[in-house]
Amino acid sequence: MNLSVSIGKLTLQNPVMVASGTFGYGVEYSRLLDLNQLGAVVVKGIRLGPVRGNPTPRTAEVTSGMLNAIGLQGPGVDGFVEKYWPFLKSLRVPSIINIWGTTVEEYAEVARRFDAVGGVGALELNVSCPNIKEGGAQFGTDPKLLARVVAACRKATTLPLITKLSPNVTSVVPYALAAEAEGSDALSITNSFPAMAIDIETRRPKLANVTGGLTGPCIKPIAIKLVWDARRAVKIPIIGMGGIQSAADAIEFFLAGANAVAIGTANFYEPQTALAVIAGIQDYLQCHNITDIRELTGAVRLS
Amino acid sequence: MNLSVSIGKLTLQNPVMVASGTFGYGVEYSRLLDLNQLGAVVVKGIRLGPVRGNPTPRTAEVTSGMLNAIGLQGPGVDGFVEKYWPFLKSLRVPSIINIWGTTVEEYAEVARRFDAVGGVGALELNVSCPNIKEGGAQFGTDPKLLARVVAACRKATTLPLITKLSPNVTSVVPYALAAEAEGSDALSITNSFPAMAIDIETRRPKLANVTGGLTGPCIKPIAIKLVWDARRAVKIPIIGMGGIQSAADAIEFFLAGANAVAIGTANFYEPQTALAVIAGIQDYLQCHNITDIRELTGAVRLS
Amino acid sequence: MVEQPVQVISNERDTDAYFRLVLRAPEIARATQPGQFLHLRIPPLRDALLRRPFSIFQANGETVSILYKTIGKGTDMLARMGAGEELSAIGPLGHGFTVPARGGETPLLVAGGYGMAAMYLLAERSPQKGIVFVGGRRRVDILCEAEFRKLGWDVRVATEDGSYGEKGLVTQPLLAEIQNPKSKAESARPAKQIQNPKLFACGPTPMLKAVAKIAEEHKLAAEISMDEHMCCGVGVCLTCVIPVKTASGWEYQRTCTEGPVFDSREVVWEVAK
Amino acid sequence: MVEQPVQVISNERDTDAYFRLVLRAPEIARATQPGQFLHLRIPPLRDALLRRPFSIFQANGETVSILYKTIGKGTDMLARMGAGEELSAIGPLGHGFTVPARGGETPLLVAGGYGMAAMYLLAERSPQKGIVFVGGRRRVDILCEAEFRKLGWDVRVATEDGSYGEKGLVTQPLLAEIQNPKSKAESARPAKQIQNPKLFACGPTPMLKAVAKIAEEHKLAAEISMDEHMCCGVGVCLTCVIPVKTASGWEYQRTCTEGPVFDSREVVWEVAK
Ligand SMILES: Cc1cc2nc3c(=O)[nH]c(=O)nc-3n(C[C@H](O)[C@H](O)[C@H](O)COP(=O)(O)OP(=O)(O)OC[C@H]3O[C@@H](n4cnc5c(N)ncnc54)[C@H](O)[C@@H]3O)c2cc1C
Ligand SMILES: Cc1cc2nc3c(=O)[nH]c(=O)nc-3n(C[C@H](O)[C@H](O)[C@H](O)COP(=O)(O)OP(=O)(O)OC[C@H]3O[C@@H](n4cnc5c(N)ncnc54)[C@H](O)[C@@H]3O)c2cc1C
Ligand SMILES: Cc1cc2nc3c(=O)[nH]c(=O)nc-3n(C[C@H](O)[C@H](O)[C@H](O)COP(=O)(O)O)c2cc1C
Ligand SMILES: Cc1cc2nc3c(=O)[nH]c(=O)nc-3n(C[C@H](O)[C@H](O)[C@H](O)COP(=O)(O)O)c2cc1C
Ligand code: FES
Ligand code: FES
Repeated sequence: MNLSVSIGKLTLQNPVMVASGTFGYGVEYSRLLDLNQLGAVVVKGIRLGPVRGNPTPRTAEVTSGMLNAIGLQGPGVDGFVEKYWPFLKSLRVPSIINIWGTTVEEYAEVARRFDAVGGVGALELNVSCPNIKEGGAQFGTDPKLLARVVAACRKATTLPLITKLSPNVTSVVPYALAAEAEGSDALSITNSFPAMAIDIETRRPKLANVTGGLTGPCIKPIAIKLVWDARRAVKIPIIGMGGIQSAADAIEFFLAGANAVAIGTANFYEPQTALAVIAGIQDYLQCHNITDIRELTGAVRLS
Repeated sequence: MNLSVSIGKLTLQNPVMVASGTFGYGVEYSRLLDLNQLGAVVVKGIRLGPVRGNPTPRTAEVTSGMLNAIGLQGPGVDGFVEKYWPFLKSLRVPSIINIWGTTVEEYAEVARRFDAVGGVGALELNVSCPNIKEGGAQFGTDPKLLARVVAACRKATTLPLITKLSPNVTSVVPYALAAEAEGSDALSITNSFPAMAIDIETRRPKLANVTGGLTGPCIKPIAIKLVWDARRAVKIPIIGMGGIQSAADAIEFFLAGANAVAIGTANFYEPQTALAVIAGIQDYLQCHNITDIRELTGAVRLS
Repeated sequence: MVEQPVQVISNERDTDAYFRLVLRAPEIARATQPGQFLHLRIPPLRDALLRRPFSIFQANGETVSILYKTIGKGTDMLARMGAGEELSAIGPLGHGFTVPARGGETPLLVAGGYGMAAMYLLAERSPQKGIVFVGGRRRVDILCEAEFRKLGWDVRVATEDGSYGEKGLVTQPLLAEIQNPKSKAESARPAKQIQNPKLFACGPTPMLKAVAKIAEEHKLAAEISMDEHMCCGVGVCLTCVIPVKTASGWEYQRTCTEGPVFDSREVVWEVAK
Repeated sequence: MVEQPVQVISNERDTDAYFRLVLRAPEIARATQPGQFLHLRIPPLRDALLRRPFSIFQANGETVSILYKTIGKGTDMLARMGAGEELSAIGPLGHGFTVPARGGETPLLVAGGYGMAAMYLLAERSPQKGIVFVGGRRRVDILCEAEFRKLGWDVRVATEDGSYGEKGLVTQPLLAEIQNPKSKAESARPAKQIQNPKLFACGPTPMLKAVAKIAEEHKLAAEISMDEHMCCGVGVCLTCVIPVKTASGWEYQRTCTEGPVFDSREVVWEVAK
């Protein structure tokens, strides 16, 4: 049974990753599960310098999901390389670095810096974080700006590039096409949805940042549709995510058109989810006499 | 305690309606609850002629919500007036007619016809149904087209006009502004979200229409954000909806900026929801010493 | 039709994956007609919001019962509920079977799997006794045979794997009976001579389609209960529609209100799934 | 730190809205240090996905227990769970209290409401006995006083409504004791002479802030356990941060990993909520 999939020149032993921002820098979960069984570890978003992040409360529970407005707290490139890279480098599975900036130049510069680090599996361009004032989502909701970010990063690195698209658009297709045209090796679909919750007793927003990003099982049907839309538009691999908590959820993403998947919010409540999803995918393939996971991609039946 | 609110020249005894497409033509639920206690009844979308609708399956259950692709099955203006209007006219609470068309002219014509019917409470322009090929959402995802539809209907009728916005846009603000500028008396926010689900055993989409609209508690945080965004842009009343199943949910919409609310999907699983929400709002106002529901609109605390 | 909280009186396994749930629901019990259904909300599901429809199997005084098969999260959760727990029920819903009149047509009931549940009240309330043809995949899919016999009905069983009764589809013994009354009677006592038969069917759509075809070919009336996916159960959402003939062609009609029981000749089978 | 299914051994009401839940969790029990916490998944919540953090109240052999207050959907659901039911637990988590050394500082424990839960193991394992100052709104908010007395600790109670112990905030008797040892001892037996006191506190943030201020003014060390909203509980999501001093200013640090126990002097109270 073949479970391995490729993202540009990067080959993954299996198609199940953990999503940026939901798995820290890997080390935190290493006592609860064997990271070397994952397809890849995607780390929390990093920009050039350190970022303090938003005031608290930063997350809130909502029906079948959660809101977050962390504000991309992080150590910056140097801090990351110093504190977290030695551990990540020691893993047998690739690490994918989620990067962002407030200007096209900053994105390119971060990409360049990680190109030089050596051993990085791929870069994931976060052009879709709804929780920061500058940068993030603004690049993900204007196809021209998106094209410029991808083009600049493409020039700055030979690492595989993954563009993480925003769900907050009328159609994901122009964005998927722009990323593909500018040399992105793959797409990640999707990031969190702009959303809000209010405590009716205090009358305050449940997040200090007022609004935040919605993730978890509640968004899965929207994410599946986005993957399905993008799949018919582009040829490059798609990493599907949004509410996956079981192998069945992951398989739904494959059928819609994903080549790989990432587990996000579910890590918080069931840290073993990614491993359970890998095992469950194997069972499903076996039960259905499928020898290669790649046969599932886009295999939804329409007639 | 004042619960009454106004939508243009229409006054509602209380701010709790039932959403279009989730309450049929009123008569169906009349054996289960006293419709005269509602703020208003909003009927299923109607175009000029009869509409057969989509093949089945038309709905599917998803986590904390559902998908639908009914395809606006309906009797057309004449069929509606003949079969359902006598009952609706006999109610003491206003009926709001949800209308649509495949051209600007058809929207205007339907509006004109209902102007002539006599006794209609208001018209709600559905420019946001994701489940039909022509018409519906295309008018709701292009601010210029939206402006034309609203302007044409404004000319065609003196009835209060409510524009029901699509959630499937990067920012709801230009749409809210366009509707207000062209004379819409109020906004309904929000309709269902384009989404999809696949049965992993049959590999078929769970809806015959492949994609459909996501509704129910799962979308509430996105809907709250849309209301909050629109509230800061326009002065006209907003009817908030999306996943309301309790008075607490409704109050969250008021705090975010709604002047009234509508119960949708919850009718299907708890037909008494609207009445429970009205009672719960009264309790809340009493507990918090608020004498007028209008004080709640937009009263989220930000400092 | 009412919506009300109802208490579980008992909930017991019948065979294999089938359970019988008895609920205290006096108002619903009183109003129930054969072929009508209940729409149940199963509160512990929480993130699965919608109600589930079930034929009313029996209705006696204060109670109604359903006979259900566990096939997914709702029915699995239902099977875990115990006496005293509460559900919310809407019912009785839908347009049921026409109860045969004394001395009129002889009812031939055809049921597949849990389709038997929709048939019991019809058999119980029909002054005219007849034959029940019951089919299923395996022996465990043949439900409440004894109860129908107790009502004095002739029961003919077919299983696809031949583990019980005749091997094959339930429509085989039905067809045999229609073509040649008595010929395949598996029961020991002689079958009544079938006078002017009328078919009543409930089961999976392919079975209903086959019954409709037999009815058409033999110019018999057939009332069939359609098992369509439902959402509201009361006619407002337009989920549960099937194509029904009209003067000018066909239109979608609601299984939950115009049905679930339709005259088989009204259904446009080429369009129906 | 492990993640594992844990069985409910007992779950009983303590006072009013407070319950004690005993779980079978040998590995967690063995590893627990005072001030650490459990992160519990409550499966029947279903549409409320996230785990809930609770201080480990007691840890004995095979079992750990928590002392919790029902304040919302998770704790309400927890209160309905019975012996034999399963939860999923991650623990022990976080950086706990420094257990006082024999002959060293005298521990003064300050707890508000369920803050008492975080204190028991500290008192139990501290070779040096001291005083527990416990506060709450009403008498029912004063928890496990007897258990602390049984450990040989002096317990001083304050309630805001004066229904039990001293009327007022818990920091009043604390302050009085620090300023003038013995003066306000409500207990009959004479209070020990306080040598070189060190504060340990757990409770609502305003209380911790007041304790930190007292510590600062009296140049005492204070370890405080912060009650921050949490999500992952293991350091990956960055939900639970508080502002902590650094060489060049301050940064957000994680309550679930760098805390929940911090040195009160490290916290930037002007920024903390
Ligand atoms: C009028 C009517 C009467 C019914 N009477 C009975 C009865 O007496 N006894 C009984 O056991 N069942 C009856 N059913 C079917 C019953 O409603 C479903 O089995 C139930 O809703 C399944 O719920 P679930 O949550 O367990 O399944 P889900 O988890 O919702 O679904 C599990 C799987 O079953 C499929 N499924 C769901 N509903 C149906 C359906 N109606 N038909 C076929 N496949 C379905 C789903 O697509 C999915 O693949 C009746 C249905 C109708 C419309
Ligand atoms: C390290 C740590 C240790 C804890 N130890 C204990 C303990 O020993 N005993 C105990 O009873 N509780 C303890 N708590 C608090 C406990 O985690 C919350 O009470 C619980 O998560 C509430 O869950 P719920 O689903 O009942 O409330 P929800 O329904 O989620 O929320 C109900 C209301 O309570 C508020 N709320 C939720 N969590 C908190 C919180 N942590 N602090 C203040 N308000 C909150 C919400 O904003 C909301 O208004 C601890 C918290 C932390 C961070
Ligand atoms: C707390 C939190 C932090 C996140 N941080 C990032 C981030 O730094 N960069 C990024 O691209 N996505 C980030 N995401 C988005 C996730 O990677 C993922 O796209 C999203 O959560 C959808 O998947 P899920 O529903 O499985 O969680 C974050 C999500 C959460 C919940
Ligand atoms: C089955 C179904 C049919 C609907 N039909 C219509 C319609 O005809 N016209 C319309 O404007 N909205 C329609 N809607 C959208 C609802 O009116 C409402 O905007 C949406 O369901 C969000 O609210 P909810 O989450 O409370 O259901 C429909 C929704 C559902 C679930
Ligand atoms: S199930 Fe809603 S109309 Fe029949
Ligand atoms: S709760 Fe996630 S980092 Fe602390």
